[in-house]
Amino acid sequence: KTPPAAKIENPVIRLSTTTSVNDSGLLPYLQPHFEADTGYKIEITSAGTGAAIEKARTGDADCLLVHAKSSEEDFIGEGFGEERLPFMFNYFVIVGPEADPAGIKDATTAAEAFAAIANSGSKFVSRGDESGTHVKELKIWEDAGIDPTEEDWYISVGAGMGQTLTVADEEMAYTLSDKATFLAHDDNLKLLKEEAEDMKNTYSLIAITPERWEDTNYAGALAFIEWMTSPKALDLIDAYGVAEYGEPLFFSMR
Amino acid sequence: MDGLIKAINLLFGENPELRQIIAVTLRMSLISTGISSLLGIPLGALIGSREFKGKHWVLRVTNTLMGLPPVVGGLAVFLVLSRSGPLGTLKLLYSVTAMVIAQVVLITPIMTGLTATIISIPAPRIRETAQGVGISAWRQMGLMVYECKSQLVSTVLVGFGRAIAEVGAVQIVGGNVQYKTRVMTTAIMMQTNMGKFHFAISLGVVLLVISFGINALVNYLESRGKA
Amino acid sequence: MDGLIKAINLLFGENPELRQIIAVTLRMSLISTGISSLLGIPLGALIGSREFKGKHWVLRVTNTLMGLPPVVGGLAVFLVLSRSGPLGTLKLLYSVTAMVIAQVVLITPIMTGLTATIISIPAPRIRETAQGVGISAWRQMGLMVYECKSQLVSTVLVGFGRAIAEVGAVQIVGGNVQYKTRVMTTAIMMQTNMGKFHFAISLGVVLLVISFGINALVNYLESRGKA
Amino acid sequence: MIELKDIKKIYDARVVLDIPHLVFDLKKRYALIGVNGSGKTTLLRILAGVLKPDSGEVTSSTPNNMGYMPQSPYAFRFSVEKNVAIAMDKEQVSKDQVLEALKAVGMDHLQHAYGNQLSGGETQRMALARMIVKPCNLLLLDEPTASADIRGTSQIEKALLKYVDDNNCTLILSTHSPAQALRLVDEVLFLDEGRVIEQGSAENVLHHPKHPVIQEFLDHWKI
Amino acid sequence: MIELKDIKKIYDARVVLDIPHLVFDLKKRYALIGVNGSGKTTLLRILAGVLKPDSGEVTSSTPNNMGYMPQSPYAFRFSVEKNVAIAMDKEQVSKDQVLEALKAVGMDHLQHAYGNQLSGGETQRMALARMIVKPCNLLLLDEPTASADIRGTSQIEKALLKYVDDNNCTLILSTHSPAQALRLVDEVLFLDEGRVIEQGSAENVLHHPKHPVIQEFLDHWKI
Ligand SMILES: Nc1ncnc2c1ncn2[C@@H]1O[C@H](COP(=O)(O)OP(=O)(O)OP(=O)(O)O)[C@@H](O)[C@H]1O
Ligand SMILES: Nc1ncnc2c1ncn2[C@@H]1O[C@H](COP(=O)(O)OP(=O)(O)OP(=O)(O)O)[C@@H](O)[C@H]1O
Ligand SMILES: [Mg+2]
Ligand SMILES: [Mg+2]
Repeated sequence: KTPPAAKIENPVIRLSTTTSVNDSGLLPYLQPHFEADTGYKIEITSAGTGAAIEKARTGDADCLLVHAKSSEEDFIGEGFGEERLPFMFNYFVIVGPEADPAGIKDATTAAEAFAAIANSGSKFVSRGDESGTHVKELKIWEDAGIDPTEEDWYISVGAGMGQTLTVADEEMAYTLSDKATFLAHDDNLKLLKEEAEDMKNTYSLIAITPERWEDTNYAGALAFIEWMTSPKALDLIDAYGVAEYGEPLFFSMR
Repeated sequence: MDGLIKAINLLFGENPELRQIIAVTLRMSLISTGISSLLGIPLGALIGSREFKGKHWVLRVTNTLMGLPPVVGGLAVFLVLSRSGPLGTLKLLYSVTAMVIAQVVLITPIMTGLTATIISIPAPRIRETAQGVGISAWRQMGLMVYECKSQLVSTVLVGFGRAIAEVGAVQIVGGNVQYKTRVMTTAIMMQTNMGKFHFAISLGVVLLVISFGINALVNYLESRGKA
Repeated sequence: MDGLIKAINLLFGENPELRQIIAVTLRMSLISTGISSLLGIPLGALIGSREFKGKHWVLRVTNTLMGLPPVVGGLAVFLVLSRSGPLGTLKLLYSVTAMVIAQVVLITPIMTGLTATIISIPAPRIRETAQGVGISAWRQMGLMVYECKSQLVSTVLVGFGRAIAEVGAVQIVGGNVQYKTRVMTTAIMMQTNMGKFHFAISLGVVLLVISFGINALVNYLESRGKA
Repeated sequence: MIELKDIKKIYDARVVLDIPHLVFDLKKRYALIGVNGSGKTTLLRILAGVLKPDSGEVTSSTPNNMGYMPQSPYAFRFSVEKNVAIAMDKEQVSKDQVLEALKAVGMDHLQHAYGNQLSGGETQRMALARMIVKPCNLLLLDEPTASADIRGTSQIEKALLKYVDDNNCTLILSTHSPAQALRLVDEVLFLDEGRVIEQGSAENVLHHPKHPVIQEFLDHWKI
Repeated sequence: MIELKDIKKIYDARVVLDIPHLVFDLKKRYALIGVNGSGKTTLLRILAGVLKPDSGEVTSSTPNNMGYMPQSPYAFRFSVEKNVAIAMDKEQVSKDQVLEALKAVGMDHLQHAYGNQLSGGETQRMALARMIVKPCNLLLLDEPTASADIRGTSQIEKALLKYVDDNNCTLILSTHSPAQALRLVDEVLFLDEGRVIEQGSAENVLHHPKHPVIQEFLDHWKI
């Protein structure tokens, strides 16, 4: 089934992605399958969502895998990418200390949970880095009709998800996280609120347009996207994490 | 360019946050450089000024600790200060104090090693003369430090450079908490992660300018001190 | 403890990845230390060995650059090597070469500054004697470097320590690509981000052991060289 | 009495000092004479305890309050006054004493100069002032007037004799001037290749040496 | 002819050298004499070009191939041989020449020793070998025999005279020994507080000085 490597002009695909997909182990798990199936080699660099997209802007990526809809649309609007292809999702979750001092377990929506946190004056750690997660968090505060930014229980850390979870753990505070990073992260925090539709976190693939940098590996990017959206890859995604966490970390979109 | 103008606007404009960040940065760097110097210079002078068995090994360990990865040093301090750590009850994590502690852990070996290296150059001659008039080993050490004053000032500036430029440890134990423990480097890191590369570089330039100012000031004070 | 056992298992067990990471780490640190030494020591000797107008300012700038935040240096190298940068066509980003370039940018000022500081101690006496027999300024510089050999070896070890311990710049320009540019510090950072602190620390201990080994080796070679 | 037994110092397989047995009596004055490299400095350094012999030991019948001036004394980057005062304990320092010591070696006019900016002879004189500013009972001086001018040498010799008398002090110095040895000391030890080849009164060793090596050496003694 | 005009050197408002006019004739031998701190080293350093005067200038009628030995010459951490050879250009270095120079100052037995481990006198001799290993037409020596023993002094003086003769070289040295000046040089310059207070034949200045300061100074000239 392996296509002859000779047919591939440029076998190296540079994938720029966010820490959540990489640190959760999903990509390292998929990588060997992809490489074996297609004969391509994939070089994964992960960074904050902003940096991951920026690296695609500077021409240092062939393909993008991120989860920040509006930034992605801007990116494509500016003519850097071809098309945004949502292919998997998971959920944001609200995590916090086991004791749950704000009692958010009883809340029915995320906004309600946030309001409970604000009312109880419990600490809340915000990523504060304009990432997809941060944008989502701000949206929930807005829905709850609360502006927490000046409150002293509101800790804005300007950091990645992993570090934010660490701070929340230490401060016995609440935070909003994507589920994959939370499950992969070692800490004492408890998953307290898991919502359905309004806490959905969608990941998309974008092939970088070859128009700007002639050596952009467009064919490779398309091959990667094609493979990632193939039934085989989607099955692999749905299976990932079940063995370790008892549930999948990501859900494929078919 | 654009980023630099933005940074300068931040610095001198309405937004007081950059000024606040610079204040925390300076507080942290100056205090940790001070403490590291107070620990590292005497320790380095002790090692550099004397001949003793196992000196080679002490120097090797010091040299190795000079290459302690900031992240590892930061993590170690984190684990000590964390809620479940031995000093967890002090609740120092995510404070400027915690950052100072981490910096002291990282910089002290540097001050120690460089001081030992420098002091070892004039040490034999000073020792012979000083011992000849019955000066105690402790006072000898003091004299050696005095004689290497201007070189040790450079060493202190090296320490300060490390303190102000370090990000790994400071991020872990300080947490980059807005209005509290956010310093120049963690702010730069944040901008970088947000993909605002040029703005990050501009903040870096601001940091270098501050660094240069401190250097020039210290050099000026030192040259005045020479009379 | 658990983490350490895990790290040792990784190191000596079936999994060859840690060994591969260590190989990349050593390659990167040794090459960049070598290049920085070749640039920084002569430059520092040049500055330290002579008296010239504006020397003070040169020293201040060098001192300031010693405190260049790695993230900033890394970003600058990133922007130069990136596809949209002036050297984009070389396609060096996310390679060991790129990491070496970033390290050289960061370490060379350190080597330069420390060398200048050290050389300045014996310089006046050597200069007077050497000038008296008509030795050119260039050969004088060489003689000064020779005389400070063992101190400069320490300086090189300081540079190596920085190279092997640095993470910010290396992460940005190397990208922490598995099997390619992942080094000890970026691996440690990754573990830290996942909250696997003890494993991260254990990797740090492994790194320190390597660092110590290199130190001991260099010291051994140097003491043998003295005869 | 200071006694040396089986003292040996070896550098790279070369024996530079080899003293099976040697005794210095208390309150006597000794000069070490010998060609360059004969071991004078090495012997003084071992007596001063700043150098460890490879074998043998130095014993002393009484506790020594020792002063030792190396061949190239170190001058600190502070005032001449302070350079002299470092020899004294902090509490003892008396400006008058320091000035007196400086006067004795003809350096009082430079009391405020920086130690590290002195001329060669000035440095040596300052170092001598450092030695005589406080009492001691064993004074070891390595070529104390090698860089001094002839007037300075007279002055220093006078000061030294006075100091040794005042303090009832044992003096051991090295010198390249037989004339100086005759002026200053009771006994001369002639060193050759690390060995004391003759010891006796200054008069005997320098005017009537038994050893042909010394005879040949003294042939070079000109005005 | 080497001519000094209006040379002044001032440290912290203290004039340590003040020479309105001074001429050294070519191929003549000069000694600088004076008490410690009178400015001998300062004058030599200015002549050697290693120190800039605060005013005035030194001019030379012919291009100088100059050699200057400081009062405390530096000894490098490599062999005595190599220490001497550094004076020569890489291509010129000849083992025989080096060994000859070392022999001339009585240091050939230490050719393989480390320069930085020598005794005081040995260091000075090595430095002298470094000066005479290659030709020059202006030789400036700062107290070249201050640390040498009396036999070594004879040997060095002989070697120096031979070298100066062989090379037709102008010699300017400083010394604390009037006797040495009489043995080595044609003219003596007596320095006092930075001024040349008398200049003339060695015989005249040292045996029949006009200046009372010199008279008083020479009173201390003993054997
Ligand atoms: N860098 C300096 N700063 C201040 N004073 C200095 C400096 N160098 C020399 N001096 C002073 O200048 C004077 C002349 O010094 P110089 O070395 O020329 O004396 P000299 O005649 O060679 O003495 P000596 O016989 O002791 O070698 C001395 O009093 C000395 O203290
Ligand atoms: N650290 C050392 N390593 C090797 N050789 C040494 C060392 N120190 C001294 N020597 C040698 O030991 C011998 C005796 O040295 P010492 O300094 O005692 O001589 P000295 O009699 O004081 O000579 P001088 O009259 O020149 O001062 C010399 O030949 C010297 O080269
Ligand atoms: Mg000696
Ligand atoms: Mg002099």
